Amino acid sequence: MTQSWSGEKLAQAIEAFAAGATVTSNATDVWLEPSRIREVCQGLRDRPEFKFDLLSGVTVVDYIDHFEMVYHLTSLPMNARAVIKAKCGWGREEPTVPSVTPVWRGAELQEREVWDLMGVRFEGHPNHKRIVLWEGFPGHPLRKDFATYDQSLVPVENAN
Amino acid sequence: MQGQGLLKGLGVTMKNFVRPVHTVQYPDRKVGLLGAAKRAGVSPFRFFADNPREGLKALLFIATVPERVQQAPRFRGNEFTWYEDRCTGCASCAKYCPLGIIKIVTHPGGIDVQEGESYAIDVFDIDIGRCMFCGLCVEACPYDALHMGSQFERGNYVRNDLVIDIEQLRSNLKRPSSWFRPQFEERKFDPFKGETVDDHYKAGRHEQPSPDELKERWVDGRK
Amino acid sequence: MSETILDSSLFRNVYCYVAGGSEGCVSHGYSEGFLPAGYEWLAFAITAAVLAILFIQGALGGVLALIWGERRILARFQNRVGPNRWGPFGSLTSVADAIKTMFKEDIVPDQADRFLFNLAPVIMVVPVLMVFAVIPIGVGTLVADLNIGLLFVIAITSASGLAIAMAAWSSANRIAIFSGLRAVALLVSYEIPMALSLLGVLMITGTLSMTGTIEAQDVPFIIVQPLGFLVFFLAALAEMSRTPFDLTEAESELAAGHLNDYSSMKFGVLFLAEWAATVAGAMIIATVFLSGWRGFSPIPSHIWFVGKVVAVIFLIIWIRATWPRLRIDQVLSLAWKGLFELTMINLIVTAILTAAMADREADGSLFSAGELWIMAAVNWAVFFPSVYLIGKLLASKPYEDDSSEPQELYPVATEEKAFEGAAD
Amino acid sequence: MTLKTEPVTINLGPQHPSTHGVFRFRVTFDGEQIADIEPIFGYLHRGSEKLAEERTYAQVVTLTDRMDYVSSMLSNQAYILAVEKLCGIEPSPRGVWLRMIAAELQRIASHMVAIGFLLQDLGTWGTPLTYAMRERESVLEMFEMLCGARITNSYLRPGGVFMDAPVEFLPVLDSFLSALPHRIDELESYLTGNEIIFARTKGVAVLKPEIAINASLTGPMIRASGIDWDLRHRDPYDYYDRVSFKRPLHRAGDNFARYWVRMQEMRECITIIRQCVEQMEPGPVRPSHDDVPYLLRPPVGDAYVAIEGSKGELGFYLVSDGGISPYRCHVRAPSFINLTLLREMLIGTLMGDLFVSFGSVDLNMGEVDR
Repeated sequence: MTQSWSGEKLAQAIEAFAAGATVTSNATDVWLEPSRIREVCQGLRDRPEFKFDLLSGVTVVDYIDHFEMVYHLTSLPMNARAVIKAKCGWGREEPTVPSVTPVWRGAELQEREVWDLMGVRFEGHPNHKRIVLWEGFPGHPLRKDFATYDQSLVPVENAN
Repeated sequence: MQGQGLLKGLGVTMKNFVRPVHTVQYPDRKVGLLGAAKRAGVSPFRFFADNPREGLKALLFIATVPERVQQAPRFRGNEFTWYEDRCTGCASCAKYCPLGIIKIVTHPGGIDVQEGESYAIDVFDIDIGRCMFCGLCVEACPYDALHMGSQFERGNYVRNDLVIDIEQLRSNLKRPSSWFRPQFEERKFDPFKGETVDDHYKAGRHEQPSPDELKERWVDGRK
Repeated sequence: MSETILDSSLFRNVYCYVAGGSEGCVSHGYSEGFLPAGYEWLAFAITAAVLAILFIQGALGGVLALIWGERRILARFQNRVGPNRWGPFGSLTSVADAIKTMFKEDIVPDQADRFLFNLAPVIMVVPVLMVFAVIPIGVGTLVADLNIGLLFVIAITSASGLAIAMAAWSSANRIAIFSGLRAVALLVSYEIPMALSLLGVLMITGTLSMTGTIEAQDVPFIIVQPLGFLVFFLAALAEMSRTPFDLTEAESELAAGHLNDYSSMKFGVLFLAEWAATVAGAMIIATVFLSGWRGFSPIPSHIWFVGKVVAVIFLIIWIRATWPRLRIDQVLSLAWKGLFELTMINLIVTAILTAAMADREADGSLFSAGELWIMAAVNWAVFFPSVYLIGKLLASKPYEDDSSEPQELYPVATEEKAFEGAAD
Repeated sequence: MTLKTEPVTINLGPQHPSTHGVFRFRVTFDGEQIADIEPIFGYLHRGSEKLAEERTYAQVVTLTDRMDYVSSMLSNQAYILAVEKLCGIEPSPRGVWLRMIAAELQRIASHMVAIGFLLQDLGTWGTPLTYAMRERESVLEMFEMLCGARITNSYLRPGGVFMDAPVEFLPVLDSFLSALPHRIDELESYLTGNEIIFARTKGVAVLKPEIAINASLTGPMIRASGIDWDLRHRDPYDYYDRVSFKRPLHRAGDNFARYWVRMQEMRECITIIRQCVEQMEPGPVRPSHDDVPYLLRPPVGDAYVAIEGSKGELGFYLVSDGGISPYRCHVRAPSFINLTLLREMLIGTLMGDLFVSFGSVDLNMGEVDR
């Protein structure tokens, strides 16, 4: 049975190697400082007490006034799961977080999807392009404030 | 030895070559004289004598007999079966439809046979063209008034013809599917045997409320 | 001219019916014809036209039948019914398809080289139809008994590579160009084992003529020359671009390859040429290795021939229904590293055998059935070890550890263990 | 003399016979060799995640059918488990057994599709495909008996399944389960020993386990690379801890290994279904409507549940704001994430390997684009 890290314990363990990286935590989740995500993730992947080698998923939730990045991590050697989160984009400005693609290759497509549908920019992503929609699509459709776009804006020639 | 696997493969395909055909020809199948006579239930000579034209075609293996696949009674199909007497116009189906393709317009003052007063229904449109036959409307119906149908042949040239209106719902052949209707399954009702259920009493209720419950719901609850 | 041509009874019958009074016909027992003497050239032209039309129509009919039969048989291999709507057992389906194809819009891509684009189907279909001229489909039933029949066949079929390359290049389609390049590589590679595998037959028969080859087969050469048959069959599959060598129009890779941009009857002609090539290939195999029209007597020779051709075609369809396609590098290495060696072994063994048994410098007589059986025994003795050896050389190595034992390379938690991070 | 060559860039797709849906490769070929490749997709993007935000929890089940349309039971299962975790619903035991049976049947059907189309990409003119489809057909017929639909099932409900299996279901299931091993044997004797298939698939598009796990690949993809990671075994959901089964592993990590692993997994599905049927007891298949109403209002919070889908770890991440519809519904689609390493797998291989490797990933465009 896969065990889940409790948020507090994980926060303590993260503080041990990256002081000040965690913002808050509860029984299940840890909230990180958005700018330090990659550093923490590197540690989570490499340090022997975590060994989170499988990034199950990257996603983002739009809470109107901010965005919340959610990373689901799995450790095969420890058979453990953990959830780390990060709040970013307060006030709906261009939300930006560091990309974890250098840590886990598996984040590549998922981060592109997040950028495409939610408009969260990932710094250091090797191929930061839209993935399911075409370049030039107006807006990011999974955001809560996305209104149906003007159909006349659809380019005849797919620019991709 | 190299090549063994290749030869084995040839053997497997040859085994399938002599196996009976697995596909079913729909809606009809080409048969010869023997097949046509067997389907008609007479001897080949009789068949030929009765109907020389068909017999000639059958000799050339171009006579056709209808054919279709055995369908499950739960098959969620077209042409919804709707019992107007039982419908109270509550529009649960419209609310539960994930696509919002059911349109109901009612006015107060109808009479429901089971539970007293209800709404009279003016419009009941189901846009079959967008329906995905998930059956949630049937599952939501509290009075078992709406049932899935059992047919699937509803090709049309005009998209608007795909909207089933109240007249069609009234006049449709009532061959309800047993999807979410356990009372049909208990009776071993199979809509594909040609049987219809025209009377809503015969259709039964899968969660029949007791008289006490009815009293509580409709009399005590309104005080 | 007329002396050799009149050996063909088919030709003779038509020709002498038109110009009976000519000397060649008189010697064959014909007395009088329509045309007066001196008009032999006209009679020849009429006869040629009649025969050409007859054979082309026959070939086309055979192709339509093949397309229908292939679809039916392939369907049966796949547990389906196949085309069955139009005509008895769907036998008119190909006719309906042909009519439909004719009425399609003829599209030429904007950037295509129009001349070559239109020429390619012609180049494709003409050589294939010409092959039918030299194949005896019954006793004396052939258009021309060329004394270089086999050579003619091999020479003329190479043109299809040119046609495919032409079609691919002229349609200005990058996917089609892949097809063209593959076709050229494939055909050039497989010409060699194909021609060399016939050399063994040639040594035994001592003639290139098709009728001569048939007459020499007291024992069918599939028994005498197993290696030659295997190589020729595989090479013929490649030449016809049939599975497992159908790289030129590999459906899952190139969509339809060089046919991508063709429509209407140009597509129809290309398609027809391919299927006609299959018929022609099967006919050549039946003639050279299955003793052509020979059989025992109450059944007419034509039936024997058609039966053998159908058997070969069935084998081809069976293989198509069963085997996957090889990759281009594997196809080429099979030609150069496998089939070429096999033909060489076959050639050497056959050469030694013929030299040992040959006594025909004097009279030019053929090998007797007994001698052929001896050859067959030796050849089969060579067949199995050589095929095994070549198969061993070409086969991909099996996995060292093919077992399903959970023998992990990657560390994964094996037992339940509480770790300090667990929620309380 | 040296010949001057230059790379050619070709768009394979979106209209191509073997792109498994609507998919486009932009490939740069150097001769027959693939020099560069870029997958382009999104042609089937329907915004399922956005649609889910406007539907009630019960209605979203119909959307999950359409994500991975060749294994919709598994999508249903993942979603329903997420809803159950979010709402804290205790499912009815018989319902759980039934949905395990349905899920394993769906896994057989999905693997059949994967194998059939992989062999179709190898150029077999549809023969293994029709054999595989024939077996899948039996599964679909059973689904029709169970829930009235063949592909878009919507069979599962929070707390179990919508209705008990009909009485004639179990005999049909039993005869199917006793016939299937012979059919799989037949397919295997046809395909697994075939020299051409071996030559075509062996050593092509090899994935090293470390790279595969770093790229978040899951399911048969990593089991073919020798990583013994099956969520049914490692993190049992439903009642998978009460059944025992083997996890087929192959260490090669190439196309053949992926084919082989799927082939063997189907046999394990049979043993799982047999154990489910044995352990199933009569009873209600879903909690009463008082416990689980149609209109669910989960408490505020989020839940992530992952199951072992036919293609890998299939996860649903649901966020609830206390309302009647999910505030956010994210799908961790295995087909989509398994595409990550496509470029690494394919560069340097030949054109013939392109679609074979692509087929061995076994993806479904409905799930990739969602």
